[in-house]
Amino acid sequence: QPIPIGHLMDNSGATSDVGQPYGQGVADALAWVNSRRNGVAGRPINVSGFDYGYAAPRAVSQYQSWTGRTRVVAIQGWGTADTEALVRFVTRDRIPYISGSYSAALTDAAGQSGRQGVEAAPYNFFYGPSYSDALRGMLQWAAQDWRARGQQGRPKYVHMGANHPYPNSPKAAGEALAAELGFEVLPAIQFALTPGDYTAQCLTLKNAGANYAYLGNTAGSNISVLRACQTAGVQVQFMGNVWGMDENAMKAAGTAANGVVFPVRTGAVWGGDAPGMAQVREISRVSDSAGTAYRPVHYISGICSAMLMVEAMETAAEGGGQVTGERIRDGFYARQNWVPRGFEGVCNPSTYTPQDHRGTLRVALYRASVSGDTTQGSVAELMQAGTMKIENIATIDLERRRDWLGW
Amino acid sequence: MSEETPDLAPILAAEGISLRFGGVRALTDVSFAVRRGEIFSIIGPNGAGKTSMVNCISGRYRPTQGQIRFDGQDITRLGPNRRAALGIGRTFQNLALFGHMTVLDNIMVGRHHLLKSGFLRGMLYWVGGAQKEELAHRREVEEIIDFLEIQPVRKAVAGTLPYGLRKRVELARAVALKPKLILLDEPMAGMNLEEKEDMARFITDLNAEWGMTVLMIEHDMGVVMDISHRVMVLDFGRKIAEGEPDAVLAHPEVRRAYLGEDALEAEPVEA
Amino acid sequence: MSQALATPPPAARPAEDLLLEVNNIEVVYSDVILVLRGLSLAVPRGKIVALLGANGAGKSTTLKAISGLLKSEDGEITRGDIRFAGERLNGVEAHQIVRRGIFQVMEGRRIVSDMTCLENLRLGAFTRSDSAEIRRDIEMVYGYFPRLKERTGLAGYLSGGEQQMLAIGRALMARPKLILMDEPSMGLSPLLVKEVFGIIRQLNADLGITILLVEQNARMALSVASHGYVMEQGKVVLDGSAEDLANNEDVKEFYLGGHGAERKSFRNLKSYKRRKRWL
Amino acid sequence: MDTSLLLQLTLNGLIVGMLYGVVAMSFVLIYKASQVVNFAQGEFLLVGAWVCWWFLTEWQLPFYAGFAFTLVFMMLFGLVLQVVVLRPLIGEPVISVIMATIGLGIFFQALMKWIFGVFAKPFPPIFAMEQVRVLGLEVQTVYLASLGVSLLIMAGFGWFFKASKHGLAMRATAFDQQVAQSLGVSVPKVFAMSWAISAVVSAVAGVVVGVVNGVSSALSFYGIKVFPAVILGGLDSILGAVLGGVIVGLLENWAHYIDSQWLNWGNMFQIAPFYGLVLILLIKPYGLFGTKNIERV
Amino acid sequence: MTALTPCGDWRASYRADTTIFPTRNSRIALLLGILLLCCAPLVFGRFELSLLINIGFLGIAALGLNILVGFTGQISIGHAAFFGLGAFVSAYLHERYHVPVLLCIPLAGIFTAFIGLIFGAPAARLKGLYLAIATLAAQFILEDFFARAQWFTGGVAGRMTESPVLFGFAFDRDESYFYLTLAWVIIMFTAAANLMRSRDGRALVAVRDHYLSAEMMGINLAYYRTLSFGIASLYAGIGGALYAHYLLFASVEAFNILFSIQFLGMVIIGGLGSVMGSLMGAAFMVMLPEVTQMGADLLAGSSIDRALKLGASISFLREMVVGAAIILFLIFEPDGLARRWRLIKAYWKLYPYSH
Ligand SMILES: Nc1ncnc2c1ncn2[C@@H]1O[C@H](COP(=O)(O)OP(=O)(O)OP(=O)(O)O)[C@@H](O)[C@H]1O
Ligand SMILES: Nc1ncnc2c1ncn2[C@@H]1O[C@H](COP(=O)(O)OP(=O)(O)OP(=O)(O)O)[C@@H](O)[C@H]1O
Ligand SMILES: [Mg+2]
Ligand SMILES: [Mg+2]
Repeated sequence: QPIPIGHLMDNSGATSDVGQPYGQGVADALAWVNSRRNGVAGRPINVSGFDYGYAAPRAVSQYQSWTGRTRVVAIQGWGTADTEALVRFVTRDRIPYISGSYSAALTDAAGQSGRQGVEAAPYNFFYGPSYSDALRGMLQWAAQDWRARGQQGRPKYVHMGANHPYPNSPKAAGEALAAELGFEVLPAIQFALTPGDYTAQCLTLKNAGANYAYLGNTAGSNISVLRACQTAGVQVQFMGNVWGMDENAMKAAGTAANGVVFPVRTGAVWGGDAPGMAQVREISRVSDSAGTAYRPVHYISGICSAMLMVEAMETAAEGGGQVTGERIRDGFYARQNWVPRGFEGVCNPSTYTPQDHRGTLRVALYRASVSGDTTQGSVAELMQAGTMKIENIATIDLERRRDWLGW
Repeated sequence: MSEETPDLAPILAAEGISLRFGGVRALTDVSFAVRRGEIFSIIGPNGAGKTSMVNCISGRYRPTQGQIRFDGQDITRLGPNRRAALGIGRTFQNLALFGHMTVLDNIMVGRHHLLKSGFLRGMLYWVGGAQKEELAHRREVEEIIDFLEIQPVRKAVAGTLPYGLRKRVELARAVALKPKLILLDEPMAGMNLEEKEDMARFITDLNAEWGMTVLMIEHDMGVVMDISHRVMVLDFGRKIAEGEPDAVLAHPEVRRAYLGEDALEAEPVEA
Repeated sequence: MSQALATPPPAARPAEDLLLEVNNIEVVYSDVILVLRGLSLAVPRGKIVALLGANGAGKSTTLKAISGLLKSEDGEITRGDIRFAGERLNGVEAHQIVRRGIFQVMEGRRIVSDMTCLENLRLGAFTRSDSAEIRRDIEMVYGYFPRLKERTGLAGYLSGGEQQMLAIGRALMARPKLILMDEPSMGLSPLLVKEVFGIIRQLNADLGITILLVEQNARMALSVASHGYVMEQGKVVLDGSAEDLANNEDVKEFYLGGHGAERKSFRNLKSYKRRKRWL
Repeated sequence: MDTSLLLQLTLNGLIVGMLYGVVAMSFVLIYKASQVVNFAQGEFLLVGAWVCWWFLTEWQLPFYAGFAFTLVFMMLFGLVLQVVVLRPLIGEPVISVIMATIGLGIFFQALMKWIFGVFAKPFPPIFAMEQVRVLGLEVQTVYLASLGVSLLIMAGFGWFFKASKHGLAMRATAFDQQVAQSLGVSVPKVFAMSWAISAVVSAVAGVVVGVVNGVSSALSFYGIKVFPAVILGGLDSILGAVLGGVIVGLLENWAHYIDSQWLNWGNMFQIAPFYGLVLILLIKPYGLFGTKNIERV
Repeated sequence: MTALTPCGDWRASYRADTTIFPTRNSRIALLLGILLLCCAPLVFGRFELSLLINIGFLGIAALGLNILVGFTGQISIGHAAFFGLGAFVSAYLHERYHVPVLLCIPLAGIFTAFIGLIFGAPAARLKGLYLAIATLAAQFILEDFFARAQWFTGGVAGRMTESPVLFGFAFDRDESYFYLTLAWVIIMFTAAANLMRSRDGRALVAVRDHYLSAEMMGINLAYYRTLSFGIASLYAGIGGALYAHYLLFASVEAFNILFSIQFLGMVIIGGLGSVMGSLMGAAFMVMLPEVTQMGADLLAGSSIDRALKLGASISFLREMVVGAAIILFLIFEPDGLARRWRLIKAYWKLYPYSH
């Protein structure tokens, strides 16, 4: 009989710009597992998807309906607010929850960090560096960059984003490290998660003379800021969140996106030729039989996090075992430097332990480069033509510092 | 014309009332008094300020100048709802019923200031006495309904009634206030003769049997002459005459401004 | 009202140039409330016809049925038809009916209170586009009712009678072929009542406008009308020439009352006349 | 105090505020014709912007042609809406119609996302000079163009309601549909006209915003912004709508200034207009220019 | 005259004439209905129960809004904020002062009512749509406050809440929570029905129908306008508290303008000025997305889905259906479900003579 799995997506809410490709990646991967790998241990996965529109309360009530009705054994989740709200529930119900939120608070599996407001989250997993760690990586790069450019004085750092759990998640960690690295930390600047006119924010940004700005929102609203700041003539090095920049966003922002630095979680992007890309392309055909679609980075990350869950389930089912939440969780601990089978070169190696759910501390930084008009032509064509490029500029391996756990 | 001499102490006294709206002088220095127990009529050409006067008394307008005393108390600055509680009820020239309520509820609203239970007791209803009170007042309201002969439409929604009946419901609502003074703004408008006769009868009964003092605005001279004890005439916001109906209607100024020279319907009749 | 004088069948009437014919209509409100039960009447071209009846008899409903305004009150003509100059009006939209030349002065004045008098008058002429003529007609209305010219504020602040004048004036602005007047004298001072009836007569005589007049002031109405109908409970129970009606005993008793010395005083009524007749 | 920033923010507020004013005007138009508060105003913007975007990028039309087509399309759009949704509701209580506009809003929001996706899409460049310098602030040329357009629209509306016969008919319809009918006014036609004009005007605003920020479903937020604007000005005043829009623009930017200089609370930008709205209503219950209800019995 | 009371229905006393349910049959039907509902947990699964619970607390809040909009004629577009306030107050009282949850619920209602009065007092001066937009402002201002007041609401991250416990028995399952909600629904709806047939309820309606004449009938306008805000908030608060302790999580995100609009939708769809209509409206609004979701689930993966390449867009389709359903409903049933219900009843009563 099928194994019930829940899948929370944001296809229509504030973060649907990136939620859609990610969710598509997850859904395609799971469908592909059913059709190509005959499910998990011969049992098909029964995915019950739900678009919760990025509203945490709707996610919670959907969760309750899943546990009550469908009795799911694991959940593919999405946003920070909802994931954090559900931590207690999934812990109580022993349901592994693989989120699209990389909030560092979710990594403290055993609750040993002792930080206020951080609870043990033994059933929460995600694929990739946490928001805080990614920002730490970027700040380290920024400090080098400042020196490399031969600038004088202390660089000024500013955190930008909505007042929302997701952009807020790495705020304190980032500002603390920035201060530690010798940045002058300016008061944060708020802008909503939705696109809009952020000229006022850019004017303040310009006026404050910031040098490095972190964009904590998702791509849709970041674009607005980039464009407004371009008009206002702001000279700032923008650093995007993992969800803050991608190929679609580059096309939408045009030259305003030129130079933005952002972390990428996978070893390869669409069009790359890593060994695992063949399977990725195969998965992509699930929802695009023509094989012409361009898949942004989030799609591939979605595949990786779905595959981690699938392999953990397979581990749970090994030897005729029951596929229960608890056993799936243990499946996550079964491997070191874990790359899902057949996705070599795509999914970065991850390691989870019962104390520490920081799967990886490696932050690969890319820079967006846009050299011309992006309004005509598709993303694929623009990437092909080289009008848009993303280039790796640095790969930073962070220390696994205990005091950074859960923060 | 009336043998039954009304109590002479005025129940309502207006002194030097002036009312202005921007440039429009609706009332200029009008003084008059209504004696307890009489039927007092205000007549005058359209736009003379009759309704404005009634509005001043019931609190809709606040006079720019002057003082209004009711039952010996100065009410010039009192809110309209307080005046209702003191015992001033009224009807309106352009009907102002609660259109979506039943006739019964409309009339029960008239009892508002006599009922005591607030929303909490209302919500509890059975405990706290709201029910008892409702039923007691319902009994009295039914008397009014009987008196005005609107039993058949008790449960009808007020907004769908024909004009004449609505006027009657409005009267019932005003009566339900148990007012000492009832202000009627053109109660006969839109009625045919026999309906007017009935309405006149209601008014005289209210006055004589229910003991209400009546202040009435009316354009039907027959009615005014027959049933009112005294009449005041307004023209362009000023009082031009006051007194017994016969005398007032004979006043040349009144004939000129209001009745027209060949005042047909104003002919006096033998009592 | 006694049923003794039943309506003669429409066919029996002398052939006349009928501008408006209402044939045996039945009107229902909200799908359930039957108000007109087979009402017929006819208005000859160029004449004034009075329609009398007690409260709730269905006079206003009749007018609204003719002018098409019934629909907006959830009313419906379920049987019979209405013809204007030979054309069927059933189902025609109210605004189209106005364009064909029927204008209703609605009960309760219904002026647009957040506009000035002038704007109200101009609205009356909405279906016309001869601006010079319109301007002349505005002056004509001001001539009839000089008070309206003085009142420059919003019409909603006018006194009841002034609003009534405005409502009548607005009808004049439309220059219709047929005016349906619903109680034009309501709330007017005796002097003005006379004046309004003078105007009605004048409109009819000078401009040839046909008028269907609903009026409680039966004496006045019959004095200007050439023909009258009396309704009761949604039916015509009596009709005839204005003089005939004026001399009819029932009509006298219920609508006209006595004259001069014959008139009974309102004070001396010792019993209520009407007994739940509207049931 | 940082006066140059304050000046720049003020200017920015003025410019954005004019745009709010345009949307507010199209909102007031519908209100004046039917007393309906149009909750789908933001979606009108959205539809207009997407359609224009479609003409420009998919059909590769030059801007002026594409823009003209958009306006024509929006007019038809307004008419169709009127026939399909509003006409059957004639005679129903206003609140039902308001609810229907909410339904419309939900519907078009989703439809646009479905057709055009959730991602913001940029307009191709339109003006040779994309921005000009005004008093030390770089201003998008479109904004300046829209300023001129909105002044024109405002004057047009002002004349329309005061002097034209159809303007009077609209006001009469809003006052009482039955009365309007009795005067020969075709209520459906009045509604059709007001919805069509309103759709066209909001499309202008939609295109302007789209050119500046790119088109995305978030544009419909202008539909909410418009509430403080129209209420500040008074629901039934065209001039008030524009002024209200400008006030909202200024309030936003000044609030942002205060916030960025001293408070650092964040979000003042969005919330300040609503505080302003409440304050003004406490002092003037009919907004700055709204007409009082007539309270006569 | 046509007051549609069945014939043979003679009321011997005024008391009998003022009952909420006018005929014996309707009273029996009501009792039966409640009894049936009491059996619901035996028949229904958790999912169906959770829908019923949702209908319950949303219905209570919608009734409050109906008292404000339908009875007093004051449009409010900020009801969700008060609903949220109730949720947070209840959660806060329990967590901070360890008040038993069962007590927190009415306390939250009272506190919310109090805040409602404070908001309502200046609102008494405003008329019609000006008031509506002022409540819209209240919605945004309260939302902003919720997002800021970390100590009270948990800020943007939201706040966990606890299940009610009575003598060691926890209402933490749908079955038990269902009874709790049902009890509150009965209490609150009875109270509203009582209110409407007594003095202050009539005064509220009078204010709606004709506030000028109401004032001259002795009704204190400001008092009743404010009061109706208070009562509406009371209902919202209790509904919100029930919501919070059912979902076990309350976050500012839920209480947004869209939710407020949904409440308005419930009231209008149920029938303005109808007590039972509020419950029907809530049921409609709860069921609508479920039904469309079911439709979407059926579609998903089907040939239609593949042919149209719906995929992720199904959720947009679902929202479009919601929007369209509201519009269609207004067009074809403008007076709300309550009226349709009455008509159906009347039809059966008069059957087979339906005219
Ligand atoms: N909108 C409506 N819905 C239901 N019933 C109505 C409606 N309008 C009128 N009625 C009913 O129709 C009947 C006739 O009303 P109508 O207004 O035509 O009478 P009328 O002869 O004009 O009376 P009046 O002299 O009082 O104006 C009345 O019994 C009234 O209750
Ligand atoms: N609120 C107001 N604002 C401006 N003018 C007003 C207001 N109320 C009344 N008026 C004016 O005051 C004058 C007197 O009006 P009022 O209603 O008192 O007349 P009336 O004597 O009742 O006339 P009618 O017999 O026609 O009802 C009118 O000219 C009217 O236009
Ligand atoms: Mg008057
Ligand atoms: Mg009538």
